[in-house]
Amino acid sequence: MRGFSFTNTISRAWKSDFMWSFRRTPVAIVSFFVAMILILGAVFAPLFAPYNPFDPATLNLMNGFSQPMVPNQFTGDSFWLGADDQGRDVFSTILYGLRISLFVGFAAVAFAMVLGVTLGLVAGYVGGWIGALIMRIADVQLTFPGILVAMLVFGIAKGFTPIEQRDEMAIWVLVIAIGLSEWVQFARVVRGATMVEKNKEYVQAAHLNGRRPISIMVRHILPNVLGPVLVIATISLALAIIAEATLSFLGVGAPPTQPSLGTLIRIGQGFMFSGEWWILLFPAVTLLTLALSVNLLGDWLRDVLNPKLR
Amino acid sequence: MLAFTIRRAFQSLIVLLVVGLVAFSMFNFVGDPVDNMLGQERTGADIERLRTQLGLDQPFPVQYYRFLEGAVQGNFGISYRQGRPVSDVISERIAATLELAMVSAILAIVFGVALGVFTAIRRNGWAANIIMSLSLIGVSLPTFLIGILLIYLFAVELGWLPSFGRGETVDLGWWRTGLLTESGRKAIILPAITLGLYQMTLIMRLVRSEMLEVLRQDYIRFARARGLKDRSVYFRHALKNTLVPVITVTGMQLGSIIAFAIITETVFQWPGVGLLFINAIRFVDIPVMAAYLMLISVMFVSINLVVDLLYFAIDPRLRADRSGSGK
Amino acid sequence: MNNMGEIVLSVRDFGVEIPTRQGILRPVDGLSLDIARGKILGVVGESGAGKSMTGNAVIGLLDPPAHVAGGEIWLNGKRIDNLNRERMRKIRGKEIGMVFQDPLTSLNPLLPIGDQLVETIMEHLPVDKKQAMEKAVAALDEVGIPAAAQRIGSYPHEFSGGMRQRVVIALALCAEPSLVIADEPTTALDVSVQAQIISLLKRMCKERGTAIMLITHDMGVIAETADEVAVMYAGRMVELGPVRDVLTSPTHPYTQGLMASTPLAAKGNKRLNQIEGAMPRLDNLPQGCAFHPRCSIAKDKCKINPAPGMDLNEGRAACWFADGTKQ
Amino acid sequence: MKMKTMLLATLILAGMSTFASAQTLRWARAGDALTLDPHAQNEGPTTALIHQIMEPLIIRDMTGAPVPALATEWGPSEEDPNVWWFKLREGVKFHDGAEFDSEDVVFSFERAMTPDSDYKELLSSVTEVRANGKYGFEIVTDGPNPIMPSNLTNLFIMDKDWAEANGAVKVQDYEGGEDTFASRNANGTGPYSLVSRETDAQTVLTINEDYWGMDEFPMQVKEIIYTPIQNQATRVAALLSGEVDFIQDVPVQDLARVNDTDGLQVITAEQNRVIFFGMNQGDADLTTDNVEGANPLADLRVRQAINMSINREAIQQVVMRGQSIPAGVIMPPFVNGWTAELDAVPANDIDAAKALMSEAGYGDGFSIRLNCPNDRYINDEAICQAAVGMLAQIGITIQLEALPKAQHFPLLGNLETDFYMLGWGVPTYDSEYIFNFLVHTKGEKFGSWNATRFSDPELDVKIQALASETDLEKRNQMIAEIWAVVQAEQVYIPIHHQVLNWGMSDSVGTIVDPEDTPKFKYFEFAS
Repeated sequence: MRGFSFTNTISRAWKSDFMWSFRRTPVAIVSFFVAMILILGAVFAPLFAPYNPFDPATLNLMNGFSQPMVPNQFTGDSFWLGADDQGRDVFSTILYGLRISLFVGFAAVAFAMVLGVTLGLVAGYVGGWIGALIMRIADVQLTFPGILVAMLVFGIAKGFTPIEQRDEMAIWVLVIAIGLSEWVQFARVVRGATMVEKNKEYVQAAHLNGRRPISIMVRHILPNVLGPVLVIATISLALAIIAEATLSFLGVGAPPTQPSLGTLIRIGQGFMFSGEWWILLFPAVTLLTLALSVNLLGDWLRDVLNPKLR
Repeated sequence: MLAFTIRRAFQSLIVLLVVGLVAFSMFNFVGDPVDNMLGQERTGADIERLRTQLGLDQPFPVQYYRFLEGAVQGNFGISYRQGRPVSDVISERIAATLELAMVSAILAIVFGVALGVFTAIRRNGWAANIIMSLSLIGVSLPTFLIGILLIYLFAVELGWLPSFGRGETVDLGWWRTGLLTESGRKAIILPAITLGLYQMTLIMRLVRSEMLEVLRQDYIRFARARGLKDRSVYFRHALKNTLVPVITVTGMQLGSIIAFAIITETVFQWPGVGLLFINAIRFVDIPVMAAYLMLISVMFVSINLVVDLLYFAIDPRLRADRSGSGK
Repeated sequence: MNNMGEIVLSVRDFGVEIPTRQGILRPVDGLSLDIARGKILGVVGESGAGKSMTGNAVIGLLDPPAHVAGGEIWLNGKRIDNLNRERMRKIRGKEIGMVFQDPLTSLNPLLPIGDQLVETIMEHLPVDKKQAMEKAVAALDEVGIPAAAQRIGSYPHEFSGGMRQRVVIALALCAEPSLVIADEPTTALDVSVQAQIISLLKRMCKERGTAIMLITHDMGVIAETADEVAVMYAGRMVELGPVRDVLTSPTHPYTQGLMASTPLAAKGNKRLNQIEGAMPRLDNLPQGCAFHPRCSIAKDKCKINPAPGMDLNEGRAACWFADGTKQ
Repeated sequence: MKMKTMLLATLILAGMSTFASAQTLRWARAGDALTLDPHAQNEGPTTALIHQIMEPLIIRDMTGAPVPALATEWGPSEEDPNVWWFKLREGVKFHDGAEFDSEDVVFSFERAMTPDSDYKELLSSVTEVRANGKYGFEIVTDGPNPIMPSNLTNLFIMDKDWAEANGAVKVQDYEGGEDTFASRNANGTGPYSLVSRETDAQTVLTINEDYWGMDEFPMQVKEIIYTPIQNQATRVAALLSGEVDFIQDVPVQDLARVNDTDGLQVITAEQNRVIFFGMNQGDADLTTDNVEGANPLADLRVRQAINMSINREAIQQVVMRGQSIPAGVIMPPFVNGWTAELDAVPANDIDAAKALMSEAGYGDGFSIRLNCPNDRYINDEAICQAAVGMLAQIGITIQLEALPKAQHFPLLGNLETDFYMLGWGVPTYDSEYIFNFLVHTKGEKFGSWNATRFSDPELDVKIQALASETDLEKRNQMIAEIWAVVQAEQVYIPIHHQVLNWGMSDSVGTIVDPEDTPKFKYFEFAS
């Protein structure tokens, strides 16, 4: 019985407009599968990666700059996508680097989403001077470019973290810094939608029934803003991944012993003229593919859900 | 409108103070300037003496107060690295950054709006689809990488454009411009593309979605029903209505352009304030960092103000409300 | 000219199709009607009956993916449903004017009304800017805008709803078209203003001999204004005839139901009836006559065979049993 | 492909022809001079630029040998062992036409001895400087100072009247709030004079036609356009595209590309700088390790194990692409006291290292933080990363913290690191300089860069005695003894001597200066 209703749900979902549009849009399908392959590759990196680039004891410096598919002249080791300057397998490093990039991306978006949705709900539902204050802060935040916010957060966090924890800190600081520069989008959309929904009869009715504001917001208003929030989240994810790479270029990103895709590109760009193209090319293509597929998915979502985004 | 402007200006002031405080507190953590200022042969006593001299031994609020005190009088102190007044150093560099930012902004706006309109009008055409997809590549690669790829292609491989610097500049007295010489114009192309590409993509996508929204409006149908030419419908009626939200975002993007100039200037060795800032971080040149951040904040805040005022210019409905309750 | 007046608009067996994932929908199907010079044809029906779609089709402004599928449209003896974009555009505004439902959204909020009039006049008439301006003032004057010359530079938001609709009418008529399509021109207006607008339309029409297709769901408006009336149901015309005939003795069961449910002043003492059920969705049309599930006189035949087409010269209604003439 | 090469070749030819006719040298390196005040900063790029404009009494030529500049002869006084005498060059003029004499020298030395000067340590033994007639000059020290001339090769001479007229008597300091004229303007006796300067952007120098050495040196470069380009890739691109003629700091990975490019060449030479790791071996416990209550680095066996685990050849071959010389001692080969035995590269022996670790009781290893600069030395961060892998093989887990130099060096000064990278150059070409800063117990005057907490009072006495030992043979003996202790105690882990790479157009003829200071008056152009 349960199983039946479950498959029923699935089949209903499959037949919904959403899925119909998905099946009709090759770009969406391809993007989705590419993104999934990359995400799964990152999640199960230890299973797929032939080496663990984060374990320094397994590295042999003499493998450095091995060409793709060509056995190293000293060690005889061979790497699919070559080895980087430290003798790390580029393929494994990309998988592990994807992990960090995706983690930072997802965590930053989650942080921005929680912060933005909460503040947006409060600003829209409660309104008054609290709402005004929140939106003023949002304005200020919008005027200040994310990259500078990130640098500021990074600088400050460095001062407050004990020296032993700085490596772990770097990742979390990236998350917070990028999250802080993205929350405003969420807050604005949610606030707008909340102000519309708030005055609808069913919300008023729930209010009269003595439901607590929090429960009204969560049960009635939140579901109505999920569409736009999903779209923003997707686009923010791509932005966050790129932001992480840019911050790594400025030297405030992931540590080189545990490189993210951005760090790999930063390292790789030093070898552009010297002929070791694989150190730059493969991570860059991976980043491009990831960001592009996420962006294309976001585009498609925007078309389907058609929220009026500003 | 006056009251509105005053209120905004007051809010801006508070923003500036907060930004200043946050920025200043950051400097305590970017390193110690003293080591850079003294050479390899310095002694412990030298370090102490210089710290006292710079006031670095004072608690942080005192340092901040002293900075603000000077800033109000237009004195941002002396650059530790260059030994010259920060105001001189910055005013020498600001022209380069503003010129770069302006050229990129113009590129971004002109191409962004044009392509946005095009892709909105030819919504399902193949050219529009290709442009939309290509534009995503622009936002899917980090700026620094685009810059380096451009250098590789156009400077090293093709040798068409210079890879660094501003070329020859002409001093107009208060403004040192590179736009008046051929080498200067050539030199600005690659950095401006690098810097403007991302913003162009954003503007283009925004214009497109706003335009599609506007094209659904009754007054556009009515304009068509009156038999107006497409050109007039799109550019006279639709585009103008698209501009209000576009101006908001573009205004904010202008701020980002100046901030992202940090990266572009680093890649292209563009002698602007962004490069100055990166060097200041590297050398822990606190007065320069503080002044830069204050300057950027002032710029953002003024851009915001200008954007608000632009609304008044574009939208007659707001003008009508000016005597009323306002916002 | 003959006594019936020359025919301005003639539609024959006309249809519109929309391809969707559920298949092809036909929001307008098998439509035929004529409007003579100086006459007003009312088109009535519930929302979704295909009234507005018909109006849009005639003026050539169907929103993709909707498109004309079969039939012919003739305007002043010229066939216009197969014209290319550019030639159709030249007809819009010049030969066919259109008035939309909501005057609040029909006017471009960012342009003064004078500009909007002038651009329309200059588009269609061989005049210079000065003459166009004079014509614009005259047009405004004609539709009853007080102090037209002074208000020509005003923005739409500076007018009340009724005044704006007058402006819209002025815009629709300023190039002196021979046909005006008025799509719910009074629906969005206050009741007190509705009558003024209707009489304005009527007067303009009489003075210039303009034919009007008046699309509305309001029987009262039809009764007051129209010479003839076409009743639409689920994309098909079910009854067509002189207003008095249709109102007093409707022949189609749907029209009968419609009349019974309308509080016409003339029949004020009658109790209002309702038609059971609702109009079917276009993607779910019943087999046979689309009205049969709600029809009180439906027979088995109606469930199998579509309703008969209307012969403009003979019958008034598309029903197997109307007047008992077509058993 | 062929097209490309042709295009490139044409381009470079075009670039060459323009530059040959104008005899302009477009010069780029990573960093800009910090100031033009000759005594404010004793730092590589700063002295390199000032060397073109101003001159010291004695200069090192491009091979590193001291040769006469503004002094023509010098020597220790025969009457008083505490005095050095100098005979100044006659008929020399500053760029503004003023005449050079002993007054300027006295002024410059006194200026360089003020507290704000960055050269005062080099003159710390000086008690008096005095003129001896118009072209004679004497330095009085607090004891015999045998190596005094070596300290003077970067000590530039300013014009006294110019300084007084322009408020530049005081060395630039950061207090006052006023701009100092001397930090942006320069009036020297050197081969080139300043035309224009924009910090971090562009500095233009032109030939000084009245230079005293016009006939003595090639003087083929007529104009110098100096542009700092920080970004490695951009700098190399500028050379490859023919926009500059001469760059310092060629990234090691790009040497081959530059060398293979038609019209370009790379020349290399050993640099006067050695790269090494320091370890906190003095404290009882460390804060950045995971060993409670003990300091693993205090155990000589652990330090030796670390020394053995570093594969210097691999670093040389892969990280440095052959552009380094593996080192066994923290002393460049130019330095007095260097021997091949001291500099013998320690064997890379993981098994022996593991055995030593077990012996010391760290068979299971330990973890510790390694502090590294990431913008100071050639591939500094990559070297540290490589070391992380190598140390992992003997069980030492490294948390690598790579920071910009502005954050890295304070860690050393404040003793906030237990394991760190440092590089050291020896401008005096004498071991004493190394001992003073790196081996002597850290204190006010000595050992300021010794963050190892290594302290040997006996050795300290010996180090301080070097300064006044005039018997060179005995002094060299003492130096050898000190080195023996430093090596036996494994105070430092030497990595390699840096190699300098200059990339330039084929037509430029020069050798590499071991201090990375090009002196353009020596440069020649092939026709």
